[in-house]
Amino acid sequence: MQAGTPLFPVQASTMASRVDNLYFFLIALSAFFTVLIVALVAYFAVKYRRRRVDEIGAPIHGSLALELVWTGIPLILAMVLFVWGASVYFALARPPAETLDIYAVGKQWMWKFQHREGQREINTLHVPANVPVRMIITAEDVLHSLYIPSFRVKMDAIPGRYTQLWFTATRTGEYHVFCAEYCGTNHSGMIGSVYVMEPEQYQAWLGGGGAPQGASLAQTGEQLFTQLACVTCHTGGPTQRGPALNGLLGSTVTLEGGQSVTATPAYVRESILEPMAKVVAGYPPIMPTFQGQVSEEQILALTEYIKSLPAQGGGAHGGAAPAGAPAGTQPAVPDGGTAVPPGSQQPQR
Amino acid sequence: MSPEITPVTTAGAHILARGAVMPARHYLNESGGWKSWLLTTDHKRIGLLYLFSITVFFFLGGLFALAVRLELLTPAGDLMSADMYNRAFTMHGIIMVFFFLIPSIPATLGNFLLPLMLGAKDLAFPRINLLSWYLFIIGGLFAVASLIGGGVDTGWTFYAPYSSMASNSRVLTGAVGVFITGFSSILTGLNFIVTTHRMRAPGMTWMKVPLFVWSHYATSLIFILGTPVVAITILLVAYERVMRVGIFDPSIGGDPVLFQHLFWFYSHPAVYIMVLPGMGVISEVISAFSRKPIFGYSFVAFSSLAIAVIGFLVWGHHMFVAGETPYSALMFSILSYLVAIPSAIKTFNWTATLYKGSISYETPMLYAFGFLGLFLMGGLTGLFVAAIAVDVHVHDTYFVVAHFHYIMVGGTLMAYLGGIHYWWPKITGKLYPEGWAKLSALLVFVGFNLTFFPQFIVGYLGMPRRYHMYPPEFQVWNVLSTAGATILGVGYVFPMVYLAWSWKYGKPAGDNPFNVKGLEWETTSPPPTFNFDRTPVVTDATYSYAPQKEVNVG
Amino acid sequence: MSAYNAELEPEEYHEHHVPRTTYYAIFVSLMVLTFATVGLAFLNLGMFNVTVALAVAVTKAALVVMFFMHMKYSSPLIKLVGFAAMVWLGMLLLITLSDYLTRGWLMAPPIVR
Amino acid sequence: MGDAALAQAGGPGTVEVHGHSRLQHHFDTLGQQKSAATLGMWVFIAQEVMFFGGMFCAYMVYRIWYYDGYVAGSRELDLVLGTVNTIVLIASSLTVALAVNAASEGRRQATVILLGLTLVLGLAFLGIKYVEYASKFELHHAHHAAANVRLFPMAGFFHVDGELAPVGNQMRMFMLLYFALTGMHAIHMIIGVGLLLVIMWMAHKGAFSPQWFTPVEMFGLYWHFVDIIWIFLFPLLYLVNRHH
Repeated sequence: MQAGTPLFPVQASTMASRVDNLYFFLIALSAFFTVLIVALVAYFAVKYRRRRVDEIGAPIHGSLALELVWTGIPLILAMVLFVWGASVYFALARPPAETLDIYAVGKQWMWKFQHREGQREINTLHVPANVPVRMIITAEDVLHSLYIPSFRVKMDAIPGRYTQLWFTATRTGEYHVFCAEYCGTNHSGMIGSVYVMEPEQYQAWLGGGGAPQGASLAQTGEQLFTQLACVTCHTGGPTQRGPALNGLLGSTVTLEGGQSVTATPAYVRESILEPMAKVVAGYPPIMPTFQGQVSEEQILALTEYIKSLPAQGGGAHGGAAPAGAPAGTQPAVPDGGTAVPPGSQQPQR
Repeated sequence: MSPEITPVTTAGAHILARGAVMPARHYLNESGGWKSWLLTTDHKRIGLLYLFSITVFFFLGGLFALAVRLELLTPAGDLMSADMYNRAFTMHGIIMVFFFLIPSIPATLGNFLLPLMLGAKDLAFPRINLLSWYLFIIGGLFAVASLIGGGVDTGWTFYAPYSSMASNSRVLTGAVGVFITGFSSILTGLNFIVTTHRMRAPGMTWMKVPLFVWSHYATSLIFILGTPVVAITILLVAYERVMRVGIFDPSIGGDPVLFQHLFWFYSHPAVYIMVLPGMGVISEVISAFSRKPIFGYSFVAFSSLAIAVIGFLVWGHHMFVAGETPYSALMFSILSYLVAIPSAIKTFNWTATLYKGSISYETPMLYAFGFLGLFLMGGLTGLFVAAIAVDVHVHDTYFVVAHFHYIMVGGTLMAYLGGIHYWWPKITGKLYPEGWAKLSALLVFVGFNLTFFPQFIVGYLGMPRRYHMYPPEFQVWNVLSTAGATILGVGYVFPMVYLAWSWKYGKPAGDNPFNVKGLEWETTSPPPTFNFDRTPVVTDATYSYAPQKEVNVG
Repeated sequence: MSAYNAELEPEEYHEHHVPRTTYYAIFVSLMVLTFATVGLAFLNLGMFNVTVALAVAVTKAALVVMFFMHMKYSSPLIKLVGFAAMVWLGMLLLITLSDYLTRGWLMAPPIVR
Repeated sequence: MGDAALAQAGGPGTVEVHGHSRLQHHFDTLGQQKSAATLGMWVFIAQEVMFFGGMFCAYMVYRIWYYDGYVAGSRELDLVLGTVNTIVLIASSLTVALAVNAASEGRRQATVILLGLTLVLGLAFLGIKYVEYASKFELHHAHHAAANVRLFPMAGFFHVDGELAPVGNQMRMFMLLYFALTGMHAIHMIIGVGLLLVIMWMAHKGAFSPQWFTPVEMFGLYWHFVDIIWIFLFPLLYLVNRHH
């Protein structure tokens, strides 16, 4: 179990030490000012205690010099702390280019993790050590927050949006996973464990050693694609009424109204649930809504399948498609702090 | 009336008050019967009405705090069911924040003292002041009704979509209660602003206004400009909950983060509503018991205003991990560091006031020392959570719980108790028992630190807040915290007992038992209904203990 | 003799008498602006439709505040209160906007390697 | 105008003072009392600005997100009724300003008549608002909707035979903000009409004089504020995008 020293959690990720260094500096700074003020107060209180009933204090009204000193110094210290905190934060907020992506779906009172190779886990997460892992997080009902103290990472799971956090685990072992945003009755039960394994053990676990042999996420997406009759419109043939989806993710799509949008997982999710929000130019707005028929995991599976589609040259989805997106490419990144589903890129008219 | 020179004992006040006698006619015995109290427009009586009602809410909220602490004695959720625990910490939050802390100092001491300190006969709109109390009571009844009906289980923050869609507790009644009580503090703020601008005694320029009044003026700015935004936000949650319109419901297009923006736009300045009046009390107490003018009067005064204004720009630091974009997180972090500077200025000025003072150790001064230490730690841990990198780790953990309790309980509550003791002779005309008061102050200080310091540690260890069960390795700190909570509880019960006792049996205090400066000490204790027999004319500066001529009265 | 604080008596006590013709003139200009804003809405000004509509609304509000509500003749304190209300509203709107407009800006790693 | 006599220590509330029965005990002169009331009213208006400000913030955010829904929703609103309402409300602002003017000159009859006109115009506004709301509840053809929809944003309400209107969430967001903003404005109008009746009764009773007509002026400030809110609501709700 947790072998961390009692005063702060074990440093099990690359970022943990950087956050802790700032934390220790802050402790030192606070200790200094606390001791300074408490000592001054105690000294003055004893030295200038009242000796006669009608004794009064010296009529000192203040000194500009002193005021400037204890405005300037705290200001400088504050700015130093701000810059330090912000720089470490930017490293936390921006994942490296190559990451192993795992989907996390918060649902009232459990965490569902979905590996791209198909493994599904509830409240347990297996990750390889020394590999940057990016969690793409969403929620199904209310707000949750994926919090792994030992990696010093936390990100809210917001229904209707994709948010992300990343870490590179440095020590193998088992660490806590908590839900940090109050989400109802069993909020304190929505916990689990992260198992950091050596990369080989992880491959073995992935290969079914530890989990039932199942189709990869993309394959599940493919089955759904046919099952939900998306095939009838979206396979890119000439008679197809819907835009082809090859190499869609990451490309820019021109819409009915003339403006263009970058196709991100949030765009795919929104187009599944609310097709009318963004109709691709040149296509009739006839797609039915799938609201209530697909769960968050199924949307993720469909998105994964769309990513895995081989991109023909100049796919006919009404926009300049980047050529030659190799199959199984890194999945498109939800655009950073993740675009709001609809309308966020639209210029305001 | 020059007091004879005798060696000072710790009970300085008693020496001066030996010969004092109660005035024949004052605002308490001017008229009797429940009608004279429930329909009063006298700001002093309304202050007392508030004192009784918020004390009831304080102990109600305190009970829930003890329930929460008892539950957390053990890692397993064995004392209460998860649902009961959620309602316990939510009601603790709602009652303490909206029904005790926000009205505590402004509505009791503020109402009582502002006209006295400004040399006015009453607040600008006495009838609106009474309406403010009635709105507080109606809001309180709604909160109690929601409590009886099962309580709210959304946390005092009412986060959507849980509060608007998923919760099936009495959210609507609780929301209406908070909405109505909001207008009570808006009307108090309105009264204070107009009184400070329009009803100062002759000769009292802005730079001679006591710091207590400055801090309440700054607080009133937040009352006026912040409270309506939370009122409309709570109304929108009710609108959503009743009619499922989807303003905050993500499944039909709403944005829960918008709720957080609107909620925290008020709720961060609300923490300055809670602490600024406490700072006003501390400025008065430290200057009075050091018997010298406050150090850097204008700096302390303007830092109150600075806190009130910059306080409106920093709310995003509650949402660093709530899906807020990194760029706005950056902006909120730098502004949060700027808002810490005025608090630092105040702390340094209070400490400098003690230099070359004539310091006595009555209970209010002990509370002031306690405030200095604990508010300092609360403020410094604020620097921790303003750094985005550390906040990502400690957000929604017990580190944040400890931070805001250090400011609210260590700061505002200590200042409130200090203020109650300091002005008790003026309010009731009686002296409180010094010995018991010092004991309870010590109990409160020890109990407080034992309760909340361990929470910093368990917070950084990663224990999330609002958890009914927690991993066993956090138990050590929680046991310490619960032990502290019991001592704190006892420490809070003492003042209830001996203050009530002193009201009836205490020795008469006389006009100025502590022999300090201030317009409120120029009139009798307790003061007549119209505060001053003749409107005082202010000639010398505030807190001027130097032997200038006495303040000539009218 | 009531010790009365003369300094508390800004000039607004001495009520500035506004002739009725001013009110009629202001009413007419408000009518003109109303029809103007409706008319302008039918022109396709692209991005500037909302700016024009708000500019007209702000002018109309200013006319009502200055003349109908006598702020023009009131003490500087009243002007300050009006100004503060606008500034705080602006703070709420603009700072909330800072979050919504910067969504999707984070330098997400390039999508296709 | 300031009177010198200090109020004798009588009961709180209005006390008989030589010449000015309306001077409250805790004020020294009528001028001080008037300027306190004016400052108090303006601070109350600042608070109301922030109260509506919260909803305008929601309007702004969802306008960025759901611009198409705002355009569709705005075209659903009856522009003629909206314009007429704006004219009615600005006219009522004029009549209330004239009423304050009349009260300050002590013309009692004119004050009552002008306040009466304001009442008529206020009720006319509420009447038109009722007509607009009523039309939102019945089924009628919406531009974008393939079928008829009711435009009230309640979840069950917005559907037509079970199917979410094609424009879906986007238009719903506009409609919910339309009802939130105009609803709160209408509530403020109703409160205003209530106050108006009280002020008219006092004016009729001859309570006001050139020295003391504060209630009329304070009511005027409140009424003008409610008018200003509508001045902003009209373009933001009715004129989102009327060109094709």
